[in-house]
Amino acid sequence: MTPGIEHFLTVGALLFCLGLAISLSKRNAIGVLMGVELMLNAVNLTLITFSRFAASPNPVSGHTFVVFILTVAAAEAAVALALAVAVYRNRETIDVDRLNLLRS
Amino acid sequence: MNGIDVLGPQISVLVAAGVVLVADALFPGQRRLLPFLALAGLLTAALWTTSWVGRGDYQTVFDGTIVLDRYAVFFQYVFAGVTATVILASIDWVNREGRRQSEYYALVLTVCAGLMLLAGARDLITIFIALELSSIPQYILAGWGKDAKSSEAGLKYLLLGAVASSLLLYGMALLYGVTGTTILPEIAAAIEAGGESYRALLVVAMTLLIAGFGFKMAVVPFQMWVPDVYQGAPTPVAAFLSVGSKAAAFAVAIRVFFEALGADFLSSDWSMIFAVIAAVSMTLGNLMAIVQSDIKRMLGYSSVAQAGNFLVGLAAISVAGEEFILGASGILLFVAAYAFTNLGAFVAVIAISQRINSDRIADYAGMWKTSPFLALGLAFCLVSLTGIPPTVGFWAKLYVFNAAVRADLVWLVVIGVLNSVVSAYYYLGVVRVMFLGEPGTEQRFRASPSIAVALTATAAGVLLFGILPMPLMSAARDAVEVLAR
Amino acid sequence: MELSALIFLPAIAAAVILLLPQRMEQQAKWVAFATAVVMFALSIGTFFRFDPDAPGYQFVERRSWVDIGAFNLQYFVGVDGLSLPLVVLTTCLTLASVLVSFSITHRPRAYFACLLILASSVIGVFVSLDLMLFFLFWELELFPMYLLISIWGSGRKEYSATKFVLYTIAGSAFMLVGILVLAFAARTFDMEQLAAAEFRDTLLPLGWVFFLLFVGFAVKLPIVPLHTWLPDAHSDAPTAVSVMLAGVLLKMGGYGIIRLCVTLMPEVAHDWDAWMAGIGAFSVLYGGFITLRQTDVKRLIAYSSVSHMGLVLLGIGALGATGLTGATYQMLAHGLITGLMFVMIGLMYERTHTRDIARLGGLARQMPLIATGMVFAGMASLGLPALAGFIAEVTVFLGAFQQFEWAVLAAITGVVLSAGYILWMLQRVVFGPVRHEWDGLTDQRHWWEHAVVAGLAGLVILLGVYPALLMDVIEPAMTTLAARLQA
Amino acid sequence: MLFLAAEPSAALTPTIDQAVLWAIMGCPLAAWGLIALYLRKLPAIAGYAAILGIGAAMLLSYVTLFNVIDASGGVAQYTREWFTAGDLTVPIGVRVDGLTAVMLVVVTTVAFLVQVYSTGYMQGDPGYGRYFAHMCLFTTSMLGLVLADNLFQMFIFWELVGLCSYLLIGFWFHKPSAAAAAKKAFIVTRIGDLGLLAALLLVWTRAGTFDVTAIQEWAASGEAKSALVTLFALGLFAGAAGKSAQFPLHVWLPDAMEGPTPVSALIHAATMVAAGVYLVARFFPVFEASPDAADVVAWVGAITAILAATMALVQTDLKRVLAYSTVSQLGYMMLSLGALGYVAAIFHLFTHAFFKALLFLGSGSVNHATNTFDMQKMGGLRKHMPVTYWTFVIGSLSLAGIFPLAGFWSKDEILLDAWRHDRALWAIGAVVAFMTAFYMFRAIFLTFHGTYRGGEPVDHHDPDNHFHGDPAHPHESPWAMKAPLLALAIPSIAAGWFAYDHMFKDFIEAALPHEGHHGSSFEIGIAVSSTIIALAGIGTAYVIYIRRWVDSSSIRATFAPFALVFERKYFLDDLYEGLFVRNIFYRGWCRLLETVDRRIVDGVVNGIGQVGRAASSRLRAVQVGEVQSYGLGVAAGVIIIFLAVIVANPL
Amino acid sequence: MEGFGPSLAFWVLSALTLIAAGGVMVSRNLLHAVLFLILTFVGVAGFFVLLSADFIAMAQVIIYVGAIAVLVLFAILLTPRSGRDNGETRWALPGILLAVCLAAIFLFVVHDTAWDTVGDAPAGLDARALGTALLTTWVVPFEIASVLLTAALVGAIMLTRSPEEEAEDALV
Repeated sequence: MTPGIEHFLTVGALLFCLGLAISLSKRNAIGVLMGVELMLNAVNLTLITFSRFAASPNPVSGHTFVVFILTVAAAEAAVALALAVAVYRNRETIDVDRLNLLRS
Repeated sequence: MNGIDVLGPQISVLVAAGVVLVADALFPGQRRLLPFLALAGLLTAALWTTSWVGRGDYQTVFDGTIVLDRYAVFFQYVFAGVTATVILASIDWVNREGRRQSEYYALVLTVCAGLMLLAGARDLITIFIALELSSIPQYILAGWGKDAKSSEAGLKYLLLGAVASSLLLYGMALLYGVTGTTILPEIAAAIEAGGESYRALLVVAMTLLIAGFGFKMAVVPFQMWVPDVYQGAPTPVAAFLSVGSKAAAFAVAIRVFFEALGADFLSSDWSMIFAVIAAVSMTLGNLMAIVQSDIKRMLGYSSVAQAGNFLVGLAAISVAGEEFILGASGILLFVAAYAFTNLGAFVAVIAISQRINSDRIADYAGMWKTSPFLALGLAFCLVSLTGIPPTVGFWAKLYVFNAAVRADLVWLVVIGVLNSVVSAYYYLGVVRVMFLGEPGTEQRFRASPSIAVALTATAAGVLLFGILPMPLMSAARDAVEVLAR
Repeated sequence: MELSALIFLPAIAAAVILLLPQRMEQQAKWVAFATAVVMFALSIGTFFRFDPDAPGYQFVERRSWVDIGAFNLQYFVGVDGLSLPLVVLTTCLTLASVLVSFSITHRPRAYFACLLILASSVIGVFVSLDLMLFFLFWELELFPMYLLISIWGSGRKEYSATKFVLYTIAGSAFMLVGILVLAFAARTFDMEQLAAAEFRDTLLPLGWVFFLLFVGFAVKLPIVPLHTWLPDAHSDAPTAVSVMLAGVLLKMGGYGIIRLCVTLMPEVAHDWDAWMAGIGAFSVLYGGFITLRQTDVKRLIAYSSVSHMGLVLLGIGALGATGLTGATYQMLAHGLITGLMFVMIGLMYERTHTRDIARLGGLARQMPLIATGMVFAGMASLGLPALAGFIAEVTVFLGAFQQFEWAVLAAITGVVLSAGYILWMLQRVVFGPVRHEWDGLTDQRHWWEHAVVAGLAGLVILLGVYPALLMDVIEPAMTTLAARLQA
Repeated sequence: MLFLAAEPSAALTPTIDQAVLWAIMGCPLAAWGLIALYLRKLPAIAGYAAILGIGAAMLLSYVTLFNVIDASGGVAQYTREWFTAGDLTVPIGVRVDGLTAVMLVVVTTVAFLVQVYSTGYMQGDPGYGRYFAHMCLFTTSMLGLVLADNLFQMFIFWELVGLCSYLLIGFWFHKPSAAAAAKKAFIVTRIGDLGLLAALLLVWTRAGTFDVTAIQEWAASGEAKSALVTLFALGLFAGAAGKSAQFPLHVWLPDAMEGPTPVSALIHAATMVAAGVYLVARFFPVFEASPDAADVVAWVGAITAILAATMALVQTDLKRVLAYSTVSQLGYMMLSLGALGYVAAIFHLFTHAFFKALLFLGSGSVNHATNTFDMQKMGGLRKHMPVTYWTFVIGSLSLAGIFPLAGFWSKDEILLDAWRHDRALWAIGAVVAFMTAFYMFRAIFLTFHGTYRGGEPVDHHDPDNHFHGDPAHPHESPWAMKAPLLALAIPSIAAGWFAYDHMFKDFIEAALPHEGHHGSSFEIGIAVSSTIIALAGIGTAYVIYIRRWVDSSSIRATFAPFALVFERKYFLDDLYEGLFVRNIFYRGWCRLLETVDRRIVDGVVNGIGQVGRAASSRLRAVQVGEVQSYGLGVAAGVIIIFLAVIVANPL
Repeated sequence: MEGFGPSLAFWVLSALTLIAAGGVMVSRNLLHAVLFLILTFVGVAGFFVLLSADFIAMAQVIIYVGAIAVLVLFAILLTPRSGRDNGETRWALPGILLAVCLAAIFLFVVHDTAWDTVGDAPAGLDARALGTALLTTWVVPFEIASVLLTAALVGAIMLTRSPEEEAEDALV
């Protein structure tokens, strides 16, 4: 079977939802972050798929978008890990289900 | 008109951020001047913005990805003002906290630049990057405090924010896939040309966009981070969050939903979604605010409820023409009013909380006796949040409700006004504690000059525009008229 | 200019008072007094320069205020035969309130400032001819009231103040929706244009709009079952605030019903007239019965206000010139009488520090002047002829009897009930064996106390024996309105 | 006015100037103002001011009377507009005719004499100034009531006399019984006033006027439905019954004796209580037009007369005997009006005012000497107080209807009218006449005959007691008190000698719009029989209380159930106050409503607040502080929104 | 995308990527999860190549595998005592259910939509075109991205400074 746009999109969607599932279920903050990275990857895959397949006046914008997402992902990861370290310094854990100082 | 000119305000703010960083390194002894450098950058941005006012009112640059119109101008003023107030309100806190100051101010300015860029962004990529430019420094700022609560707030905010922006991105990707472009008017054109057959996909994309923006707006059900982050983050940062990113989210939402997703078969959907979310946000936000004992949490829930009021306007803009103008200008008016009011409240809270070392509402007892100025300012802002004249909050609510009535959303207005009653209960509860409670200590204290300036400015705005709302209203209306064309 | 002066003078005076230095704190009352005197004089002057027979509004000031496309508000004020007497009532009671507050020493600056802002907003409500301006002043009154009750009150003052505010906001929430729908249908907030407009295709059925507005005003009036804020607010408010509350704030409700509900939506008013009359009569009786059970002097008078305000609604329900005139007159009469009553109770409370009827008794011996005043106020309150209340009551009855015989017959039994509770109260508070507990207390003695009591009592008598003074002003306006209603 | 033009037979119109008529009201009013404002603290002058004011009114009243007599009882009316409200126009004016003139004279004369008396009786009372002020105000109101030319104005003064009655009954307000009696009087009469108010509303709505003449004409013309007229008449009568203490609203009057005795003499014997009779007489054509209403009036009057008389039989308090006697006599007058004996009723009102005032003042004089009204503590006062004794006897004889005293003539006319109208009414009237004679002379014998039983010792610890003198050694009252007694004795004897048929009757009848035979002339059979009945009553009293052929206590024992019923006032007070007002109304109905108000009406509102807080607390549980749960919210939101859109607007 | 080669590549890459992502989900050890994550990144990079986005594939490898994964590793190492446990919270089940629902929705719309596709890779999708786009139309985002990275860097440094360094600051 020749893979078409649906196939790539399906992989993207599944990857996205896997990432979402991971970020919703993992206890460790770094695990959650991994889920987020997977979601961003899925978005990237989707964008590149569209760039490749969709009839578009300006197909390069999908690629551009991906470049920025990559950048932002890096920045986000850096900040996330820095925050994780900061939390760890205070609490000696980065398990998000134990981060519940703030609650009503 | 070249790009540099159009982006002058953002550039000057970013330059100020750089200057602050460098100045700190070069002249470590002159730290007390840093905030004023930052303010100078904001002033430059504001002046630059002003320089456009006389000139044309609609310019697109960079192949249509960025637009300069009065809408952007309006928000740039708002963001400059908000940032300036936050900086003024931060001075004491930053001095006390003892951390490096230049970075703090630089990050605040970066956020401001991101917000300003959002106001003019008209392209999904630019919107995304501007949104992140304002968000990522905010995550850092939320975790800026040295205590565990602040770090926790920062991490929570970041993780949820990342999930939300992933959802937003996926929605944008789908939108791009259907239309083949990222530029808003082109998206609209593509949808007009035959988008109805893609309705399912568009609805999914729209839903994801609502989730992404809804997170920033802090509306139900994307609001749950709000109270935790407000409570944990340093109070000046919470103030910034409550006003800045919320306003920006609405600024961009009006553009995206009206300019890109304005097709009839979509607008009827999203306006109903916004209406329902508005009703739920107001109700839940207010209900949950009632029992809060921490003033920052209370303000957090109240900001959820207020976001519901903004959304009333957003629900009313589905039809082009006068309805759109009323609804959108209502949101803008509300943004400005809310900026004055909520910032004023937060400034007072910053000053009081630092002094009494507590955020508990019960500890605000007798504030009227220990610090009449702060108590009066806070009370006045709370009255404005309730929507009682002569405050700007009254006009904002009135205007938005008026727009909703004209959009045939009477049921939403009924819910909205009834929610005002609930909100009066807890806002006035704070006033009651401050004015009637017996203070723990009889010792009077005064606000620092910077706080005094910030509070006076915001409270004066609340009062002045409460009596003469006309300039603000016409500014808001002028701002949205360009979109309606 | 007169009307603007009446609105803004107290506001400016309030600002001046707030800016007084600490050491001149006790002088605040003099500023307030001077302001109140000037206001009173100004309103009296306006009253006598008013031409009752000229059609339309007089002393009109109209300038654009907010003009944004379809959101078009004006600063539009003016008076007619309905509002002018109420304005005079307000200034008069403001003066009385300032005078009875002369002994306030706790934060006098804030107190008098609040009082003046309250007066300013109430006058604003009465003279506004733009719906939004009306609504603005309506809401504006809340904050000073809240502070006045919650800071200078007694008892469960915070609860009462909050209850007052929440009730009013809830009512005005309904009102706001109604106003917006109406204004949208007519594309204006201008009451003159609204009155001339024909409402077709409103967003809500016009009957619902009427109901929304009515609820807002009924809370203020107050009408059973929306009345329970009143006893609490009254019993815990300081004297002057009780005077203002009973004297003028309740009247905002009646005024609103006439000015908005009835004037703007005559057809709906016709559909609902029997309900209004019925509810009015019911309020009269219900209030009367419950008043009989009260053991707190102020709560007693508060519930009696519920009963008396029912008459206003009964008169309005008749939708005739006589009934409407009677209702207006009843508002004025009740304002003066209940104002006087609260002044007397306040003077008594200031001395005895109790409002519990069981603890009082025989005060006529220790405080003959206060007792006389209370008996006078009580007699006026139970509708004794030759006093203002009687004229009002009878006019209302006469106006409504033609259409709603049974409602009126029910309501007149309220006359007996009012005699019952007033006399019961007088018997236990003023008369009866002397209680030596109160032996050391002084009678009314300060000049301001004398002035307030004599002034209000004089007005009550004046309106009772020379009703034409006000009737001639009210009646042409009401006749015009009634003619519109019949059309 | 309109009517007068259409009736040439009453061509003569009194020429009296309206300023005089207003001045009649104005003089006592001026006295009141003077006393209330300036003379409260100057008792000596206050009394004289009152005497002066009322005296002037009295003189003017006589002037008016003679003027009206000159005009053969024609009607003069001066009306102007008072205020208008829409369709409603309320007039204000004065009207003078025969009825008015007679009433004016009665009121001012009695009032004047009572003021004179009061200067002696009230000597030393701390409320001396207040007393005269109230009295002046009362006189003003009463005169205003009499002079009023329209129902609205009448209603005003009607209520004002009620106020004065209230203030004067409660004059010694420190006595709980006085305060309670005042309240009772006001409320009970107000219940009657409801009827009057309803009648006022009815007549304005249906006839469109308040004017007395116009209403008389309206009722007589037959243009209104008779049921309407009956309703109107009954409304009027309800008001009259309240004021004139007719059954079942009579319960306030005996209690009203808590007031100072001159007050009882003026208000609760001579004037105010007669206002009800005056009102019914004023609107006599209305009752003529409605036989049903007239029958009600007659029978209520009859029942009142006999009930009150039976209660008077067993009283031991001198003043209460007089009070019940007053109720009984008022019933008599109502009986007469109901039997269409218009002139007789007014004539009896006229004579009764004098002798009943005389009797009350006499009882006050006794009290002045003995510090009590309890007849069981008196006796033998004839020797000590001859003037009081003899005037009291004159009054009693007149009341009993002994020829040729005033009461004989008027009572006789009433019995005659009753005889002609309905024999049952006459029979009741006769029984009452017997009882009247009996209880009056029982009172005289107990009070003035036999031996003195010591009076009531003075309680010197009571600061409110101002009794001076020694009850153990009673003495005659001062001249200020004796003179009015003597003065009142004259009309008590002679007031009946006006040539009834030729003068009083025509004069009074001229006040009605239609000439007619309202009342009848003397008839010897009735006169003789009634005299015999009265003498029998006196004789019975003599036999029991002087000769003591029968022991009074054994009579009481024989008729114990009756005596109990009489003494307990037919249990009406217990029924009204104890059962109805206190238990059913106050503790039942009002309490129920109050509970509803507090628990339900207010409770719902507070409940909403509590529900809000409870909901808030529940919702708080959602916010657990764990970031994943927040993320779940976001994801769930996306799904819900999508599904909602799809469901609401299917693809 | 004709031919057997690309089809085979697609299916292999799909299997690799999704299984690797599943591995992130099920790994109990955080370090194993990182390794699976890197594998996923590589798989996605393969997709990019398959979709004629060579430059992006390279960037993906450099940034994700080279930078982000390394960052994650550092973070894990910097938080030694928090354990290497990659377990689930008590919210795992509802989270997974919601993700499944969302996946169902996405798959539904992806397959429901009648895509308007082109057969061959459109022209001008090379690195040059990308560079031109980045420096003309999207030059602002491009510049902003650098600012963003700088800000993130500054922030990250500030947040991770040790208390001793903080104390030094206070002295200056």
